[in-house]
Amino acid sequence: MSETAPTDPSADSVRREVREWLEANWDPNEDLVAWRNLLADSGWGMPVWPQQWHGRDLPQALAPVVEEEFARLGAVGVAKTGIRLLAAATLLEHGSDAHKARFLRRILTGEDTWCQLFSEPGSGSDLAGATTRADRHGDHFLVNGQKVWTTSAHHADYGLLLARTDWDVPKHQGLTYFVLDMHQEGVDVRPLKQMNGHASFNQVFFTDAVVPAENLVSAVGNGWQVAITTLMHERRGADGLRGVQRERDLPGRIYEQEREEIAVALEPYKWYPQRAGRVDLVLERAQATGRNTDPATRQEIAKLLTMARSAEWTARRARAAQQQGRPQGPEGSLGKLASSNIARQASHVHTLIAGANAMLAGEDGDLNGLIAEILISVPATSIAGGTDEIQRNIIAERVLGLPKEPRMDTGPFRDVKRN
Amino acid sequence: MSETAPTDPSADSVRREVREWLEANWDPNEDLVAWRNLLADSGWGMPVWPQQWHGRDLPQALAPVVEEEFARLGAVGVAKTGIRLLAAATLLEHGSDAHKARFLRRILTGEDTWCQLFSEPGSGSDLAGATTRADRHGDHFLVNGQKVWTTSAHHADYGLLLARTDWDVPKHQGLTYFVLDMHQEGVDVRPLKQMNGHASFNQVFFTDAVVPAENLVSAVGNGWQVAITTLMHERRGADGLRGVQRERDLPGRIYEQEREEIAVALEPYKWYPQRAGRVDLVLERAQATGRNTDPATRQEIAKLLTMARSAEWTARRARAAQQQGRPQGPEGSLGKLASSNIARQASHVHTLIAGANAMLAGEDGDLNGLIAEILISVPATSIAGGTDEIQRNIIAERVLGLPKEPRMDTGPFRDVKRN
Amino acid sequence: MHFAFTPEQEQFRDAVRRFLRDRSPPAEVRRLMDDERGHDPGVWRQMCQELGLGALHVPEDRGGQGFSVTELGIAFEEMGRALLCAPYLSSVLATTVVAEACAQEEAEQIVSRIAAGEQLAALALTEANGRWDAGGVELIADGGRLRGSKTHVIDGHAADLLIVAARASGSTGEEGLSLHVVAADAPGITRRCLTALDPTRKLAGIDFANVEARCISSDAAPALRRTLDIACVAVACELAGVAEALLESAVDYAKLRMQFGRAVGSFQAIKHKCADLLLEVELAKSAARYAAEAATVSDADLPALASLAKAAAADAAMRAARDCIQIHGGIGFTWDNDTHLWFKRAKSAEVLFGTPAWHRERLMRCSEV
Amino acid sequence: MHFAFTPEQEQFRDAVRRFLRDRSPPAEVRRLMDDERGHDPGVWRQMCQELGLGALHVPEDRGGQGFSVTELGIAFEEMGRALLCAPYLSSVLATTVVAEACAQEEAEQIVSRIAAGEQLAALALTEANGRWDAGGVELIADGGRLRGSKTHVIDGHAADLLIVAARASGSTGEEGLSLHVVAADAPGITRRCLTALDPTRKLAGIDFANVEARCISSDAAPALRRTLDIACVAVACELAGVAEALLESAVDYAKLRMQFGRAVGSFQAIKHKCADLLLEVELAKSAARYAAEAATVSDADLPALASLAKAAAADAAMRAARDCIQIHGGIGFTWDNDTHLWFKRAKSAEVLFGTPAWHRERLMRCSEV
Repeated sequence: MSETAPTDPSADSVRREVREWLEANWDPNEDLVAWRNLLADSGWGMPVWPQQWHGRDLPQALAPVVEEEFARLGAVGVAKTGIRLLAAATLLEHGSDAHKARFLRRILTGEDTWCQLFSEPGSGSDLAGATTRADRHGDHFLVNGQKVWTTSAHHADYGLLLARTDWDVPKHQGLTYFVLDMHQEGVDVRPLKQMNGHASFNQVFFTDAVVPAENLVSAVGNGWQVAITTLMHERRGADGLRGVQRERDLPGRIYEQEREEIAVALEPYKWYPQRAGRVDLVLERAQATGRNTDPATRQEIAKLLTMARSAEWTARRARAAQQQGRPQGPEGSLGKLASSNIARQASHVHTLIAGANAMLAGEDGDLNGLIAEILISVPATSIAGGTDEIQRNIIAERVLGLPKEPRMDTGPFRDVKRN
Repeated sequence: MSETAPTDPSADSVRREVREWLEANWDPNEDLVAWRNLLADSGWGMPVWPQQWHGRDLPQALAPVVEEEFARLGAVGVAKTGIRLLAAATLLEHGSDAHKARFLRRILTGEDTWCQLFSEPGSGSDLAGATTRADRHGDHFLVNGQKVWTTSAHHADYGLLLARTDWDVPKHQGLTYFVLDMHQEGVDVRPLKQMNGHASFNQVFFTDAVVPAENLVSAVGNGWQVAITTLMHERRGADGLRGVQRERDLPGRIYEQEREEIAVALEPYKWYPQRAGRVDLVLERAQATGRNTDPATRQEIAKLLTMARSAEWTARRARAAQQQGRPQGPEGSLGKLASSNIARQASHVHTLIAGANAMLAGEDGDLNGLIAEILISVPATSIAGGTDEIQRNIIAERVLGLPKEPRMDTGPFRDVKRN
Repeated sequence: MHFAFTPEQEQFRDAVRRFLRDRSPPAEVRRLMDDERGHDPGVWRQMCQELGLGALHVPEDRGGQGFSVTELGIAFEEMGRALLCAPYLSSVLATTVVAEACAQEEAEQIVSRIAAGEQLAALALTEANGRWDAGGVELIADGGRLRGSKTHVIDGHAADLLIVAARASGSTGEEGLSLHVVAADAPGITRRCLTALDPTRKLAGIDFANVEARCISSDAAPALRRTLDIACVAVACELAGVAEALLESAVDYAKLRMQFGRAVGSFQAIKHKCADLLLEVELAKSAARYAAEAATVSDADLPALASLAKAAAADAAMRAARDCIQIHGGIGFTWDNDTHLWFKRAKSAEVLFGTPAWHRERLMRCSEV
Repeated sequence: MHFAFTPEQEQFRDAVRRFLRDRSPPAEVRRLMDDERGHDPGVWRQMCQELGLGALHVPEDRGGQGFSVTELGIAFEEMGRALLCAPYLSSVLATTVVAEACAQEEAEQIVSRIAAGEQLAALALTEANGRWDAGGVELIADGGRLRGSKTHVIDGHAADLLIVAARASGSTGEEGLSLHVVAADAPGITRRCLTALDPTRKLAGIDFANVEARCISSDAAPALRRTLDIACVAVACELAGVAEALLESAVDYAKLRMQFGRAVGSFQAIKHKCADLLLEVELAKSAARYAAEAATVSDADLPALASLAKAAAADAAMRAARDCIQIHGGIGFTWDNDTHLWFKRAKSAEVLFGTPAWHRERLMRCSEV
């Protein structure tokens, strides 16, 4: 499959236009924020966004043309790390003009950092079961409760908050979506340490945290619909963790600033490759340890490679189908389920290869503790971002069309059993 | 653990008594039915049964003493094959005196054969969802519907029938239990062929089959409680398939008649050892084919042996606990689930060992087709007698105490969704 | 590598699927599995002459249709779905080995008759040792005469022409291997139909008692290797189709079957089993299709990819077969329910050309691990 | 073979369980896993002096308590349940090998001090090659002096006494193996605490630079074999206890945790996972207990049974650990939740004394297959 965008006339003219603009304006010694303000003004930073809001109304199909031209010159784009673009996409769709005017530009320039305040200790698989409450007091809401698994909450300026405003209607109908200012006394962010020793997430406690009524997104009681927009963009991988790292360390002030921004954003994710099982290391580890001569280990490695390669091909089949114009379906859940299986099998194989050394960690462990980090990180793969059980429900119901289970949580939320 | 019964004074006196009686009465050249009538009269055939009904009111703990004395002389006991003793136990508990007088003796003598008419095409896992109907017409009921998985229906004299008499109450309350005469026009028995080519079961079709009201067991609407008695005795292994085969072919008319009876009863079960996976054959097959030198196959064999031996030890632990006076719980479900896993793994191992020959069956197949029969019989293990899924529910709810699922079938049966 | 089929390939799939829906419904499968010949000659001729399936992937100058292994894979997926009873796999084996081993003219001559449906041919490779690699050949070719026995010969009972792998007396391994063509009714040949676990694919045992045969290759190892790779890809595609058909059947049943007042497919035990199965089936399809593409573009990794695909598809098909019976419950174990037909195909094809474990070891070996 | 414990054995279990409930609650485990020594000396002395756990299974005439491996197994099940941080496994290794290898009087002398809690001893066996069998020993004993390095020495950092497996220069396999006793602070010994994946069980690396040591056996292979068998049985029992504790934790949580208006334990996905896990845990317990009984009655099959039990229990414990985290969801992956403590014990013990795959191969070899 070709990786290049169509070469129809409009593509050519767009390519010419962006190229000219970049040649006239791009300067690697510019200040990052200043450059991005230029992008926001010109619309070239988010060309598919509306002209009114820092975009150029280009069709999605032409976005790659613009990206290619940026890449050709090594020009830095708008800030995409963290959940900035999730916030932006949600506000674009559901926010008021005031929200857009106030928040979008500083998202693109990277001046503001955002976090997502959805998950709670009591609602993990069941996001709509949130019990953090927002109670109206005149021109503002007071927020009380607790969120969890919040990446980057410790340096976020704003949070996308899903809170309950009505307890007497079914659970999906009593939620409201807010933009919450993280810099206030009623917000207490505490790091959450995981079993592998990292603390990539936070718990966020609210004690009479204040949200002005104008920060309400969409309408009271409409929070679940808004949250779904955020989640859909998240599922599409718009969380800005891919494709941000440049191939080499280019010289120039703007690159330095970009590298710093990326480093901060990626810090919580540094163990994610280990969580996925590091299939890439398996063959070389087997050879280095001599375990490649053990027939039982060879079988397990072959099973792993079969799963991993087949999953990769399946993802490419899905992408190719999408490029042929078929809509993306819940195949993401298939990939997610596959990645759990792969991570688990990879951990098993790394254990077989390490043998006795699987007992060691840190500097004493194989590959300076990297192997141990795999062994104690893999369990997260089948939980984070929706458990395997939830993925199986999604696959069974939405792909295979199997009937849903009877629901026990359709009455007023007040009466729904919860922890 | 000792296999002998207690040697308290009552045991000694019982032992003396039965020994004297057997020495006076046992004759291997007697006619089978005549001898069993003698047993029924004396009460020695079913010593724990009530004195009034062919028994001697002995406590269960003393039954082994009597069995030992019978075994010592090689004396033949009452008829236990098929589901005779399930029928008897059910009638003893729930039947009227008239039922007992009419049916029990001919069960013990073996003159009557019985079958169990519970399962239906539409109610497999869900026995209480039976839709075979019995409608009262004066002094009799007319039965219409279909049963399935009925072993020995083609030569049964009577059937234990679970049929629906009330459609307007919840499903467990609308069932009634009957003794049905199988020799009538309204009963049509057809063999049911399985995927392995055997036809061990039958389908039974009822078209206005007649059951006189006096054949109703317990009360109208009380059928589920009666059926549970039958099922509990079945789960305890009272279906008379174990321990009936004598070690060698003893001479004497009565043994000949017994052998014939057993052969008829066991005919439908001849593929059951294959269904369980024939773990006993694995090591010798691996050696004979040379597959014992293949490390990957060795791993799979070792896994199989580990499962099979551990399951055996678990069963013995349960028996030992029972002998210490702890009641039998739902450990049977654990054993059943284990046997599914074992059978599946055994089939896998037999495939690896057979290699290309796993493609052959009948006379061309390995061990004259026995291996092929394993491969195409094993899938029944995880279904017959309650699917693995049902066993897991039982284990989770009754052993682990996990909460039940919400039920969708508690209203009037008429309104319950069904096929 | 292509990860999507072209519109032409999709049309080809539709055409094959329509044809098989008409000509190979389960009732017809049941009829033919009891038929000694094992196929319907009229349907086979139609497949060859109308759909051009006879030697689909063989180059035109060697008597074939000149399509690629990608199209062959599509055909096999559909045949697995429909459980076609026809001498298709045997024709692929025969035409592939002939096209690979013979000189162009001879290949064209032999292949074109098979492709036209005029002649049935079978490759006689495997022997009592049960090995599927060329090195397992023990039958001796000596002065143009064959002595030895073959077994598990697919459609060997019905073939008009036998292509026989043999070796020079005293040779071992991949040395000294030769291929011979002989009429199936030639003097000295004794054939017997074997009882197959999967009655939809007939197998024969064939004895050669000093049989005069024409040698078409005296260095047969490369052709046999390539043929077995293509055969593994074909069977992987077939098994992916088998797995998919079983999954669909299980899902359909789970939607309809009510127990405890609910469709059984609403219980997570069934629902999640189906979801896991879909994943495994999709992975197996991807592996099989990728291997087919690899054969099409002559990827040097074909041996590894063929083994990977064969192992993955065999495991997926067996799991699908087991789960499909389980989800059907008792009815799924009956003769009248169709599940066992696919189960037996899956079980038999699991070991055909080597067990999954054997192919996994081969994958590692080919990957130079 | 006994398949039920005697009332005395049940009482013993209750006593150990009560003790551990008091002295080894999770908070204490967390305290000790951060402690460099890794155990509480007072608790250890109590275990030795009040419960007599120090050398439970060693015959009285060799300084032990004279109980059987069955009682040892009970103790290890309970220690696995409570995740005790104490030099217990190391003491079992040391006392077993000494009791097996030394003459009666010497054994009594060494064992009785360990049993009294007066001295900590560690068996230094494994080396950089990671092998757990006696044949893997490479450290050289030459004229009463030891040269080489040991690693993965359990409690080697805290031991007062080291029992070192060595071999005569030039020997291989099970020939030329010897055992030596040396004070842990003897000249030429360098010890370092290794960072263990499972911080509840401390490991050390120990270098021997021409260390003078007393030889207690010059034909050590049989004693080492027996010791490793007992060690495998002990760890199998421990892992059965680990698995059981994890299962109980998962089930408790599944009953309490509400999602979608229901206890998550009412969903079949969770319910059936627990049921499958119970089965695996019960099978592992049976295997571990049977192996312990086999050691008690000196069954000749002990090596096979020990390997079977070790493999079964390791697999069950890892599955329980994985499932317990999964059933807890995100919270199960946090540091504050206790599940990871048991997870790390399970993962580490999985490879201790050999991986499950290695033990399965050993089971086959011992069964003369």
